[in-house]
Amino acid sequence: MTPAAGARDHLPPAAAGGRASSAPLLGRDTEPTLFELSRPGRQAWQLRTTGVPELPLEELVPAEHRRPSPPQLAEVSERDLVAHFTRLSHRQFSVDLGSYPLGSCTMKYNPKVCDAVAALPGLADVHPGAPASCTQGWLELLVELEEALCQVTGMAAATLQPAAGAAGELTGLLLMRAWHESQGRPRSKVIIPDSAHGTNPASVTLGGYQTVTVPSDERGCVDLAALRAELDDDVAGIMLTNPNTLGLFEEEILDIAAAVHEVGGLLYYDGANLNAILGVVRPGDMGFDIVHLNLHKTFATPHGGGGPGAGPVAVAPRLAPFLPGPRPVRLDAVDVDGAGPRFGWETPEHSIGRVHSWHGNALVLARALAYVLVHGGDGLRRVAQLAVLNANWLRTRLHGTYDVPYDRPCMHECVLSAATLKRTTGVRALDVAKRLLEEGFHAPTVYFPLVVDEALMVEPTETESLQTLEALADAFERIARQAAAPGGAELAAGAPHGTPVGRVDETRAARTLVPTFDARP
Amino acid sequence: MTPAAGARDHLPPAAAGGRASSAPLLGRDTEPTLFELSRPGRQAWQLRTTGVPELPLEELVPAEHRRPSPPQLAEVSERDLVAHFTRLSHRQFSVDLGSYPLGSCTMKYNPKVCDAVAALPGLADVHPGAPASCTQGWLELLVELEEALCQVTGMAAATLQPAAGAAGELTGLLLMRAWHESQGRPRSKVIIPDSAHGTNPASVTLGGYQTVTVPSDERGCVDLAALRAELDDDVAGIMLTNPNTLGLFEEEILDIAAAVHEVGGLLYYDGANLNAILGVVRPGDMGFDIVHLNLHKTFATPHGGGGPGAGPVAVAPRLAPFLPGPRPVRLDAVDVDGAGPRFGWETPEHSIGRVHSWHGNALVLARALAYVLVHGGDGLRRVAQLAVLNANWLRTRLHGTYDVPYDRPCMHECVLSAATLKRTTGVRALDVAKRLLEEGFHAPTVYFPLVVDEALMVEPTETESLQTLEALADAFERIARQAAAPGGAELAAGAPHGTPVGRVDETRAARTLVPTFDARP
Amino acid sequence: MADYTPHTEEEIAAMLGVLGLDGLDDLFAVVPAALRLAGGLDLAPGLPEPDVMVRMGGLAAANRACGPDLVCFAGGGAYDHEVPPVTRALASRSEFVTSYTPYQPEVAQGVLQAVFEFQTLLARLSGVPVANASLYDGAAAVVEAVNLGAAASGRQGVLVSRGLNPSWRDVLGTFAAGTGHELEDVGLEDGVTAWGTATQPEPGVVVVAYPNYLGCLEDLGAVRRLCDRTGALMVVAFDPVCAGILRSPGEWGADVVVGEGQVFGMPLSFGGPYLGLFACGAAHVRRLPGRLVGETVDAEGRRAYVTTLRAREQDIRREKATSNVCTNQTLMAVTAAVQMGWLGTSGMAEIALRSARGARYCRSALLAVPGVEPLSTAPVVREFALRLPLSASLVVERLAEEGFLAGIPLDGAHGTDERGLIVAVTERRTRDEIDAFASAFEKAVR
Amino acid sequence: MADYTPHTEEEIAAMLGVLGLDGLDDLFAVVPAALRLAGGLDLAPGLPEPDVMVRMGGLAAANRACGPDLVCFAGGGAYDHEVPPVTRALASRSEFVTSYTPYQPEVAQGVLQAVFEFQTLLARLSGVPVANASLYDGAAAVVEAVNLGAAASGRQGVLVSRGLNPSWRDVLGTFAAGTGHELEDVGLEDGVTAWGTATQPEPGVVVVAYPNYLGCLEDLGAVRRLCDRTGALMVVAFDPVCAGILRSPGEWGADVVVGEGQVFGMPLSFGGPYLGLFACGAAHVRRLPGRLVGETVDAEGRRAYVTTLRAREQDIRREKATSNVCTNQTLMAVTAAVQMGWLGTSGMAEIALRSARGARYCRSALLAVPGVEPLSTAPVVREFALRLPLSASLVVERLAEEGFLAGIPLDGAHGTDERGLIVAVTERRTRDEIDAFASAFEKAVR
Ligand SMILES: Cc1ncc(COP(=O)(O)O)c(C=O)c1O
Ligand SMILES: Cc1ncc(COP(=O)(O)O)c(C=O)c1O
Repeated sequence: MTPAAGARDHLPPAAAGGRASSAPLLGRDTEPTLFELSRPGRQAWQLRTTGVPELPLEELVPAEHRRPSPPQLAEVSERDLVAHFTRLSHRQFSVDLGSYPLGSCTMKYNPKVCDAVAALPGLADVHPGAPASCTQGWLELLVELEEALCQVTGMAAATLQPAAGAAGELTGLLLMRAWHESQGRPRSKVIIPDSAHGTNPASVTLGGYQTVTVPSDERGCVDLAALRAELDDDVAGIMLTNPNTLGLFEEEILDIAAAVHEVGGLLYYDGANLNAILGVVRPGDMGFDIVHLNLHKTFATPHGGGGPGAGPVAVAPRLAPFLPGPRPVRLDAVDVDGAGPRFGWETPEHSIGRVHSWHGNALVLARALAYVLVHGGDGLRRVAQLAVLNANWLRTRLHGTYDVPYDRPCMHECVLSAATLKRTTGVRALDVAKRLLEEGFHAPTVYFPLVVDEALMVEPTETESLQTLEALADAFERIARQAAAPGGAELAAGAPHGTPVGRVDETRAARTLVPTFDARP
Repeated sequence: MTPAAGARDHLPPAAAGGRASSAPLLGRDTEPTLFELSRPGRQAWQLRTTGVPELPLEELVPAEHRRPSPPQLAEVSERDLVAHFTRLSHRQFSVDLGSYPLGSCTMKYNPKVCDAVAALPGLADVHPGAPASCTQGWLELLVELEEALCQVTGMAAATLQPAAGAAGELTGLLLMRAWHESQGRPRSKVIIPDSAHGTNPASVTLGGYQTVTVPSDERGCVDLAALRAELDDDVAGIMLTNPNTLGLFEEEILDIAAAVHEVGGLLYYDGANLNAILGVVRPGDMGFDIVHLNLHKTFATPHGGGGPGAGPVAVAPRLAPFLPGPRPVRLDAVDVDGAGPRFGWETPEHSIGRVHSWHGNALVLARALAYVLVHGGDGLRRVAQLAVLNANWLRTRLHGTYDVPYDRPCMHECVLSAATLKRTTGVRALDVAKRLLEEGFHAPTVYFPLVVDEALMVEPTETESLQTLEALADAFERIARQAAAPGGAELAAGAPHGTPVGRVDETRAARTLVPTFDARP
Repeated sequence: MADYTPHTEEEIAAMLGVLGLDGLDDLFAVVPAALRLAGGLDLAPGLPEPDVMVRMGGLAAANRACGPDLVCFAGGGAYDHEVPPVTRALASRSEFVTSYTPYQPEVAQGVLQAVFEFQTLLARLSGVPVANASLYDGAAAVVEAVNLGAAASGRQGVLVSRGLNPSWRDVLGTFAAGTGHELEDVGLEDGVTAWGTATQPEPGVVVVAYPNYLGCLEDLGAVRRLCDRTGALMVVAFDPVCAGILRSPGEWGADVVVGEGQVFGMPLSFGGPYLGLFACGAAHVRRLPGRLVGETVDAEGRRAYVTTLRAREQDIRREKATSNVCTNQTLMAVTAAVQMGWLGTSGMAEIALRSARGARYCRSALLAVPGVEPLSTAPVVREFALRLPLSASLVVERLAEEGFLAGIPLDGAHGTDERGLIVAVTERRTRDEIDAFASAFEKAVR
Repeated sequence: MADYTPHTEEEIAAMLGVLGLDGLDDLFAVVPAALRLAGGLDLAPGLPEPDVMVRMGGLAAANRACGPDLVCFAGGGAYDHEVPPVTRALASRSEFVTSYTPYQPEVAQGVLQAVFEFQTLLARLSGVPVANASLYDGAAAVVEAVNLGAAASGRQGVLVSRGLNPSWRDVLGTFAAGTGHELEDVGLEDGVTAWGTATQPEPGVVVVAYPNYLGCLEDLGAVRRLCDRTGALMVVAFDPVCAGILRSPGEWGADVVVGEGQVFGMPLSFGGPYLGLFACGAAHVRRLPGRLVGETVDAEGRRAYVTTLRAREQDIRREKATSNVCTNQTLMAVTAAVQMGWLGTSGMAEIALRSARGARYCRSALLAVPGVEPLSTAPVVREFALRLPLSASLVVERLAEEGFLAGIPLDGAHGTDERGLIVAVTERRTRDEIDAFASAFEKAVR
């Protein structure tokens, strides 16, 4: 029963049953799994009375297809089910509990009104395969969102199908491929900066391209000369974020765009950092041809512990005919009195095909539209302004306590480094992160971007107040101070204390893989 | 800012602002108040755009009635509001987190389906003053619930207006008074056993009666001889629970009823313990004339941290004309084809008047009806059976470790005593309660009923599993064992550790009263 | 049959074995055999949850809920104010919903702190320094205020303005049968209380509503002087929304302030659960009914909250308690704390102001309808009274068919007959809605 | 304009002061002036939340949601199974909803343990020992399965049964443009795949659905033999509900099992967010796409969970990662864990059995309609295919007017023309609904 010899497992033997409580509010006890709570014969489900004739299974499924016995899942009461998952929720940090300055992830407040929108039965209970006559509201919603996203990005048309940023990237690369093929040749290389997010090179591979990495210059931006050196007519395009993953605006973006376009390449915009520039500057105006957006970042749709997201892809006019289909579209008014459906589906002429089972993560898209409608153009611009203000305030405040590798005005996030701290005290970026957990904040992103040693990537977002920033900065400073004090390294290495579990042994997890309850040794 | 000199207040100075986090998941840090999070000028509210002409305040309210400046509440962002109350929720035990064996309170699982019922817009958004033609569904619901409650209690008619048990008690006493007045004389005394809940004597006073207390006999039941000694024609009635607050069934109930009725008194049934006998035996059949029910106990409507409840009062036929009005009633079919309203309001002939602003805690009533419909008669009976089974199992298991003052089969709860434990170890019932909190269980009710020294009143309810009972019993036993070990008394006196705050200084709260944030010294 | 018990048949058998019993019925051996229900309860068999949802959904569908299909102009103690998704989300956190009264403060700081904040917010709004943790509803709060006032003054006489919500007045009368308070109704003139008509020379308590049931603003200065003169306690049933722009009862000199808190985040709910508001001067804190949360410290000196002055409560003093309230409406107090936090200083003023604007606009529009007359000329805020050319109930029925809940008909107690109607306008009513209402009104009174 | 920023004007001024800036625009001094949007975005001005609710409510009202007014007989990859209030309540806990990917396991045990439980449940259901933490949807899971299979077999050839959901097949084709996989569709005969017609001699992967898009049960034994013969990996797109009564893909010998998990507690949601299910044999764990949660211990030896084998992921191996998936559908995996916990062993079998009964009853009733013919004689579970006497789309439109969502029209790919329809029946459909549907159907095909 214990995960391994020597390991101390706090569960008393009775945990295999319906133990009510693993010390809720205490946070220092283990929660049994559903499987340990299970007792044969217990039941939570209740199903509708249908009156349908109750044929036996044997008459319904031929013997060779029948399962010998029902799948053994877990058998718990509704009461224990509720207690179990409620207790699990108490072992989970979230935006709703406190500041979550996870760089590159834009963990802003997720407005509750968007939850209410997503719960509307008129949206939530619609079958995706229903005829368009039954889904006019949804079609209008999608068209309206597409138009808003095109406006925000400065593009001509968009697909809402991709379910997350990485899906958007791959979709964008396939659009790139389709475009070049239509021009006669697919080309073979895609350029990405060394600071890029890991999904970019992974998507490049899946798009059938080779990744060519260009270095950042000493200011943290794309080294234009190095880029030019890589450009030739085998380059399909370049993938960039702007601001980049160092939180810095690529000031030479127009030169970059010109250079890439000159060799016939396309510019792909990774929209993960769009929050920084909403309503201030648009990817389309910078020269990008393809843009994905992370609605779960910029448009505040909740992350759900790792998803769902939504990664629409917007494109310049020349790429629109290649977009995935079917797409929701406004229909030309068929009859003058407005009767008949006003929205329908259309597959673009040279569509690369579907990239989702249905129409994308629709309820996420509905939330995003609600967010756009609440803000309007001005509100979105203010989002960017205050996100950037917050990041710069924090950078200025922490400058001196931590290294600031690229010490100039940043956009929505700033990348710090614990390199000096590590050299002088032995306390690493990871330790700083764990100490922050003890302080009641979520940790920033660590060890990314790869180009910064001991990186701590802090993105406060616009929904955090000055007082929160002050408390966060205080915590950062306290951590550095205590690291330097006697015993500081041990203190940090032992962190976090007080969290539901202490520092987790990641190496062991990978070495002795236990991917399911049944795989426990 | 600190509550008092010498007190250690963990809030750093920045807490006065929008500090994001008081160490969520850690549970050992203080959460600032809304007022400390407040910053002038912050705003969470958003209101509908109406287009109504925007007259200035001065034109709307005469000067002498105008507030000189808006009421100073708190000014927080929606984000901080959410984080604040979410963190507060993490500082709160609940049924959904674990076992809550609080005697006399019936903290059973509150089915989520009832939440869904209460959220139906067709129930939640109905104005209580709308004409009956607009509220036929509600009227039918109330009538159906009333009928079910009459069936469960064995009574003839009921009022659903009382908002809680105590309100039901007072309503019942006023019915008693009205009845006796209709018989010529109100009488002056009401008898209650010494084990009764405090609301009973308090209600008696408010009903304009004097309380006469009768003692329990050595078996924990009403001392019939002592009762008879008190009975005369000035006794308006008796208030009883059965099972009583010791969890014991008053076996002589028929004799008690006969004796009280003989002097012209009425029998009032305090329904707080009805969970024990659902579908097994009915107050009406025992001879009771007036019965209140605690729907927030027996019928699983959630307690909400102390309310809302619902305390309907059901009565024997002769008392029906006195019930509060207006009452929801079935209308005699006006026209044969079923058109027109089928339900309406009616005020009983000798009604004592309203006891609620409207019709009672309607959404609580709706939840209760849903609970009744799910269970049906058989399901309710099973509830009682298993509640009693659980309590007896626990009593049997803990017998020996704790005193069981009345050691015979109990009903839905059992009253233990820490008297011996206290004598031998110095550890009191209160300490046992606090130690249980450390173990991750809610404490039982302590020091009630008053007739038991160092009482620990344990009501597991039927929704707890055998495994939960085992874990709870283990904890009880561990606590007793550790109390007896060296240092046991100190350990217990220091409990609870690990909870959001340690043992709370109740004396100080009463001595230096700080009833609002503004009253802080 | 369905239930939520976890017991398997084997477990039941094992547990019975431990008890030495043969079957579940044996658990009830102590119950006289004659009493035991042989045939079980005469209730329909249990239904699975989805069937129950269908049934309850059917009942819900048989109502006409306020919303776009029945635009709400009704008040009378229940108002259609904004309930934002954020309030719903926070107030429905299951830790708040499924906990009991905070008997163990160490694991109940969530509810306790929320209630402490509620008390503070209510004290600030009402203008008196102490507020309790809630009572059942507005009516219950008035009853308790009168009980407190009578105890404090040592007198049984109570002057009650006819401007008090008539349902609350009814409840007051019901409970006076037990307490023996002598209630004297003081009538209205042109919409406000004619205190001069009162006959009790030495009342113990004076109860007035602000604004009153007709929406009119009473002269609280006069009430204060009356109380000063007679030694009575001044009880003000205030409207907590209008309080956003009105002088607070505390400033007017109220001893006890009561009201209905439904307006702070609770849906109309067919009348409940609502929230009885109760606040008073520091002098009366030991007579305060119901629960009170106070700040204190824990064993380590950290700030903590706990229910306090428990000596007042019935579980301590039993028949001598200041009230019999035990279970109250805590979840509603938490809801109100969230909602007041959402509104904040500016929002509280804003909903009052917007409601007043809407009421002014609507009143003018309705008074332009031929045959409709004002019931008083006294200033109003968000509710106002009209005299119609025909039965108010009939007009309400007619307008319901047109998609409007037109208001609450008055009974005869307020200087009108069955043609009196009170109409409420909240910040949620749009100009278009009011315009449409006015034109439907015009047709309905023809 | 509305937003959720807390900044007061004074705070903004103070913060700008710290930065030595004059205004918010100065924050963007690095942006070339020519690029800066002068006029702002051309979007409608922001609306307060309640206005937005009205607008979104209007859009919602312009849809026809499944429910009593549009009884759902449509499937095709999205099914109307029971979603109980308890699943909704737990899956909407804000700790699950508003957290990020569990990068800091010490404060993410809630999500991690729930996903670990999900992985276990899915492994038990699918019959193979490893499952990942979710993919986007059924289509994405098939794509990843083919990627894994091609990598494992070292071959690009893929045989795809025509019984695979055509949308998923379309997505597979889209992504094959990048990966270069050679997809060969293998047609159906009497509703099941005619593997004998395949032409690729050495496919790397074989993809089959169980039951397939027409609802028919494929002979997975034959597929296993085909794979054994050719060395291809066997990918089964299973239906996780039907799996409650069908032999698991793992028992049939599948190497990779994929599917759509929407059926476990997710509303129809107009197609998303849904849940891509992915499970496989232990041999393939280091090629597993997406995240995987594993059990481990913390520094004190207590049981703990963490995302593991991260070396596969794109944030470590970048272009060499086994997939590009980062954000997945974790909340849906948590939802599915709750729902599978609610169903448990008996419930999982029960919904499959009840669906199969409903489908059998409905199929008989529809086949009794003159002109309606079965599309195949192969055994089915909860979905079945018909050939109608007229266009299926037309029939669907007609029946929508009668209050039924009749099914999903087939395109030409499944051995039918535009007159093919697939009809799904879940455990939620009552006999009365089916009877009413059948009689409406009879009229609609006339
Ligand atoms: C810079 C960047 N690009 C791309 C992505 C991938 O987006 P997603 O996780 O939605 O697939 C992320 C998200 O982590 C990111 O931060
Ligand atoms: C035995 C008994 N009677 C009466 C009551 C009073 O009920 P309520 O709290 O609903 O007013 C209670 C509740 O605590 C009780 O336990």
